Amino acid sequence: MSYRVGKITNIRSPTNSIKEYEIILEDPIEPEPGQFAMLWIPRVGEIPLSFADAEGEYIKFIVARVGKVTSRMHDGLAIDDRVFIRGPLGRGFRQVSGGRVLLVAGGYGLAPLYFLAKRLKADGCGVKALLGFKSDEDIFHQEEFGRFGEVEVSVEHGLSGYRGTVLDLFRGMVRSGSFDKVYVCGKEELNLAVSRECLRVGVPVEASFERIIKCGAGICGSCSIEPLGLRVCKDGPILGGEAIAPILEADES
Amino acid sequence: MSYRVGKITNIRSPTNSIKEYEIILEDPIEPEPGQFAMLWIPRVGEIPLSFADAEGEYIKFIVARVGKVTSRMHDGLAIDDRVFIRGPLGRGFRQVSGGRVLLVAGGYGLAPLYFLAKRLKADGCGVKALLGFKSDEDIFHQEEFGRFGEVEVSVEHGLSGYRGTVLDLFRGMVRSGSFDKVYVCGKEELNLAVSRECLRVGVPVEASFERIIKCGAGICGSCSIEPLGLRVCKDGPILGGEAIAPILEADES
Amino acid sequence: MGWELEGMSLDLEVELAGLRLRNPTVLASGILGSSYSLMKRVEEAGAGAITTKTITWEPREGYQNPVFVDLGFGYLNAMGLPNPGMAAFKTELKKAAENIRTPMIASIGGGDEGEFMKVAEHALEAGCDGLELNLSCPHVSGYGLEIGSDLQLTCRIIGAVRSVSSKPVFAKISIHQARPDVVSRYLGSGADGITAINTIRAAAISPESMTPILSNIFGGLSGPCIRPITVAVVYEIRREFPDAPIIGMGGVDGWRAALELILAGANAVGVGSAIARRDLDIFGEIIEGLRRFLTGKDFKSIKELVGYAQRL
Amino acid sequence: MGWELEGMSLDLEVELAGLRLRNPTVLASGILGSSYSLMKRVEEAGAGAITTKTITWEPREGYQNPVFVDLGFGYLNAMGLPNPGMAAFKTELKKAAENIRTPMIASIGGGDEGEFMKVAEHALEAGCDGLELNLSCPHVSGYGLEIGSDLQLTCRIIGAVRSVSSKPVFAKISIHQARPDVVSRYLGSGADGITAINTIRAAAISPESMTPILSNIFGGLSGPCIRPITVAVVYEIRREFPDAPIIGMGGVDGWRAALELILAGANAVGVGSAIARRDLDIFGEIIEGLRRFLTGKDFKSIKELVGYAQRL
Ligand SMILES: Cc1cc2nc3c(=O)[nH]c(=O)nc-3n(C[C@H](O)[C@H](O)[C@H](O)COP(=O)(O)OP(=O)(O)OC[C@H]3O[C@@H](n4cnc5c(N)ncnc54)[C@H](O)[C@@H]3O)c2cc1C
Ligand SMILES: Cc1cc2nc3c(=O)[nH]c(=O)nc-3n(C[C@H](O)[C@H](O)[C@H](O)COP(=O)(O)OP(=O)(O)OC[C@H]3O[C@@H](n4cnc5c(N)ncnc54)[C@H](O)[C@@H]3O)c2cc1C
Ligand SMILES: Cc1cc2nc3c(=O)[nH]c(=O)nc-3n(C[C@H](O)[C@H](O)[C@H](O)COP(=O)(O)O)c2cc1C
Ligand SMILES: Cc1cc2nc3c(=O)[nH]c(=O)nc-3n(C[C@H](O)[C@H](O)[C@H](O)COP(=O)(O)O)c2cc1C
Ligand code: FES
Ligand code: FES
Repeated sequence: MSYRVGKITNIRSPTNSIKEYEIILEDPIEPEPGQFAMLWIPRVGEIPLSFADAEGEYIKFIVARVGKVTSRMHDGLAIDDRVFIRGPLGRGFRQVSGGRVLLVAGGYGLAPLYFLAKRLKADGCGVKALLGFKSDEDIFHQEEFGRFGEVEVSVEHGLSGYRGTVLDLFRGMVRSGSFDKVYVCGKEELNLAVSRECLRVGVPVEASFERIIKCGAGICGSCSIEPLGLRVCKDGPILGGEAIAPILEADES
Repeated sequence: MSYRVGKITNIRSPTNSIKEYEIILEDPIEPEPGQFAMLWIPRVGEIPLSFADAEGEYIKFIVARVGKVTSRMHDGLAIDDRVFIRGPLGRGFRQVSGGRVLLVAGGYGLAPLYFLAKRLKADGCGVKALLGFKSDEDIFHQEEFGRFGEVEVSVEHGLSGYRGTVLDLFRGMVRSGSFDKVYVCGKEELNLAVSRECLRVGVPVEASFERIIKCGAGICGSCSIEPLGLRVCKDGPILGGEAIAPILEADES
Repeated sequence: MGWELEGMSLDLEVELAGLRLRNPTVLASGILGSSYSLMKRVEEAGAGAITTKTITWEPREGYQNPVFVDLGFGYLNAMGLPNPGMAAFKTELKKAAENIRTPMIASIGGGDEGEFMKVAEHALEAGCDGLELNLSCPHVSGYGLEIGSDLQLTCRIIGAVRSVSSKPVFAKISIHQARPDVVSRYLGSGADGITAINTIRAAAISPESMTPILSNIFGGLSGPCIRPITVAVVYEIRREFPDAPIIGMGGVDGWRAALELILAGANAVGVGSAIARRDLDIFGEIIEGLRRFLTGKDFKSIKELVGYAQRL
Repeated sequence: MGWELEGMSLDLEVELAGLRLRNPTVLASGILGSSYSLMKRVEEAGAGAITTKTITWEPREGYQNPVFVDLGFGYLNAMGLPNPGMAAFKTELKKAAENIRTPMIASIGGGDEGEFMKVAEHALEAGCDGLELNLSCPHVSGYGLEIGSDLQLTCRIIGAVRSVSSKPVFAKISIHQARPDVVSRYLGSGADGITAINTIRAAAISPESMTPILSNIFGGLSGPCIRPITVAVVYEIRREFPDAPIIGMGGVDGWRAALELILAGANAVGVGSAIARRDLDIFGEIIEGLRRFLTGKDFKSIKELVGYAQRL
């Protein structure tokens, strides 16, 4: 069948605008960090969500309240409710094994990076995560990342951690030259800025991109990123430096 | 795909009206003795044929010249020609292991029994085969059966072997009581007469039936045997004593 | 009838244009419905109703082999409406009417109004419980869809058969007749219910032989691959005609597929070519599956599910 | 044009209503044909021609998700003809016309004759090499098949577009228009060729949610499961119209499927939803497979195979 049925086993609300959903599927799946699923809520809609964790039948999503479907999820979903997913879709992060790795997350962009951190740690990497939030109340998942390595938090308005954007925090850090790879997931500006910096200093980088996902199968063209026509749902959502460079060029021109 | 493609590797003409085709398929199949295939000759037609042998990609058919398709096969097919088959179809013989077994063949009915004899011998049965033919020139496969056990041949008009029908030959033999199972394949009258005898003396029996095969999938109803609506292509072609008894009853009434 | 059929239980029972079915499964026309003995086996397998092979007035040989192709996702067939003709078929119908308690629907074929009428009258005489007019077989010249493509002729035929029939009359349609305006005319002309859909005109060519596979070249596509089409057709007819009795068929290969058609709006579901893979056990599997579903969801009767997917 | 496209070789080259294709593969409308960059990738993957997403005059949002269901044997979609409208699309068309050497066919959508005309004129201005009139999309109200169901209107539209077009005009039909009488009228009205077929109206209901899956309820069925239907349609059009340029599409998922449509009578074959499973590599696979087949069978040109299965 087209959708797998999952049952919600746990819901947490770490902040006002974020909910975490733990789900048990009927069959195990094997997503890679960076891959995503289309989550269908019958009579409501279907949206793309990155796997924030996965192990056998168990999967986790971290969902920010943004608009119609995410609000209905936040307000309406309860434990034992069923959800429908298709996936895993897209190409995940290409993982390094060993070495020092820097993760840069903007807001709910930490979702795929959490899953990635877990895997990287298991593969023997030294993980450092930079989590950027707007303000103190938005901070979440700091301790969870702590299990896999170092964590630093930035807030734009507030008292916790670094005061400023995660981009500023990152800039100070990457020049140290001690990272073998950088992974970033956040707003497009963050992805591009971090990638530009990495390309400049010569550190391999991968970023997770977003576009409107419709078919999720690489055929409708909805999720294309200019100028090369890379499809977020098939060629992405994770793109590496070589694929990002032309986007940066187009961005600058 | 619907058909497997096979290539004819050898053709023999043991008699004027019989040809044997050795065929190599692209992939191995695992028919049981008694099962059949639908053989399609493009632009000519499609007919049911019992597997006369099978081993991996190799299969053999023994084909009597009867009408349109079989004549076109006899006259037109050559080595290296391609044929198309679907199958194995139907239910094969339920094999006994060990014990003494009697095979009764009428004409080309020996095809599935040859394949069966080979298997029975491998399973440690003592095999005796009765092969019935019209006349001396029709005799074939006598030596081949000899490899798997005893063989006796009957001809209605001629000098070789037993003089009479294979049914008469069989009648004399089954009363000896020394067979644990009887398998028969020939014209319907032979099948029924042999089965009737076996049911009377209490020897388990199986017979191979023929009807017009169209779909070969058990849905069109073309191959139904009265009175129970048993489909040759799905419930048969091999039927056992319990299934044959009602046919005998209907036959008598 | 004073007795109960085995397997009759209130939860799965459905009513279909006056026929009472012990469960919503119906043997599709052309599948094993060509003799009393086969129909009896289908009843024993659990079917809620049985449709005969399409019967014509004269005997028909049907086409030469190959007549059937298993495509994996579905089936292609061009049998050519083989049947022994009404005179010979009548014997089978009579035996069936006497010995089979499951409602028996006779499928009527005809090349003109007169043939439809004659065959229908004899089928009724033989004791069938309903009639289905084959207006949709896509690969027999002069029959089926060739009749069904002429709206006026079709409506005349429906009206004429309706006027002589004491039993419900179903119009069996193809994808091409599955339009509200056409269905409305059929119902208006006297059809008591709609059977949807027949196979879809199709063909297969073997790249190896570079020839068509079916001797008739054109056949009808059935099986799982046409189910999404059936679902749309049934959904739309149910939406436009809330009370029309509908036998949905096309692609039912188990209880989930049967349920899909019921949720779309079918009162009963036909089971056809899936028997090639599942054999007669499929009836039991559908019945058990539907019953489990009802129980699990706390529905009292399968009737509550008819068209359920249309609720908003 | 004085240069040769890469991959141009005589064996696979086909001519299609005056267009010269390096091979018979054509990107189907609605698949990745919505921007210059995507079309460029398709050219690089080897396509012999590229059809754009259907373009309407005004921008269209399309339907809400879910819009796509993978059924295993095929796909269901109800995108709702999303496109940025002619004004915005024109920029992409112009870039494509400048930088893409593979023939580009603009798919034209319209709710009336006027819209078809306007969009066609602008597409021609932008430099496309051919036009395809979408007369067959089965799930957008006021467009596609709703226009195509009105034979007179459709013929008027074909005639009008023909009269302003210096480039070949293809009429894209559904299963419902795949009748000799209708096709004959289309060709008579000025269509230079036929694209067959569009998706077939269909729906899917989830037993678990007991709701339709697509937000629009109805969508179009594509993929391998409709191939036998496409084969029959193409075979019949080729038989009736020996010289009509035909782009066959529906269910092409590899070289064998492409060959099946060519043997049935297609001059070129569309590749659509199979890209979901095979991605753009499918073009190379088809091209390689056809070339191997030609060589193995000692044919000189793929043109010899067009309609080959009809020889008796
Ligand atoms: C590959 C991928 C992975 C994602 N992973 C996560 C995740 O793990 N957690 C999370 O909270 N969010 C994730 N998102 C974003 C999430 O899909 C959107 O927030 C969601 O679709 C918004 O739906 P809505 O109905 O609530 O908002 P809407 O009411 O539809 O719109 C609100 C805003 O969101 C934008 N938007 C709408 N649909 C999409 C879409 N399909 N893709 C991108 N942007 C959209 C709109 O342009 C609008 O500005 C991911 C997006 C992508 C493409
Ligand atoms: C399960 C099964 C296994 C068979 N195995 C063999 C075998 O191993 N070797 C062999 O030589 N023959 C076998 N046959 C019989 C063979 O299928 C027929 O001889 C063949 O179909 C005749 O085809 P034709 O076109 O040459 O004859 P036709 O011109 O079609 O007809 C000649 C005669 O054969 C009868 N006949 C036609 N088609 C069939 C059919 N499909 N089934 C039964 N009778 C038919 C006709 O009624 C007619 O009397 C088998 C039949 C069945 C049902
Ligand atoms: C072998 C075969 C024979 C058929 N014969 C008839 C027929 O005689 N009359 C008829 O109305 N439909 C006939 N049909 C169509 C079926 O009744 C049914 O409408 C169609 O197969 C779709 O259902 P399915 O997908 O469950 O098979 C036939 C179908 C098959 C596969
Ligand atoms: C996602 C999707 C979008 C489509 N959009 C269009 C369209 O805009 N215009 C059109 O004429 N056909 C459209 N089609 C139909 C295809 O062009 C093609 O006719 C159909 O999918 C059958 O081919 P296939 O089986 O190779 O996919 C679309 C099909 C799909 C799957
Ligand atoms: S969402 Fe359709 S191509 Fe990516
Ligand atoms: S040949 Fe069709 S049921 Fe046996």
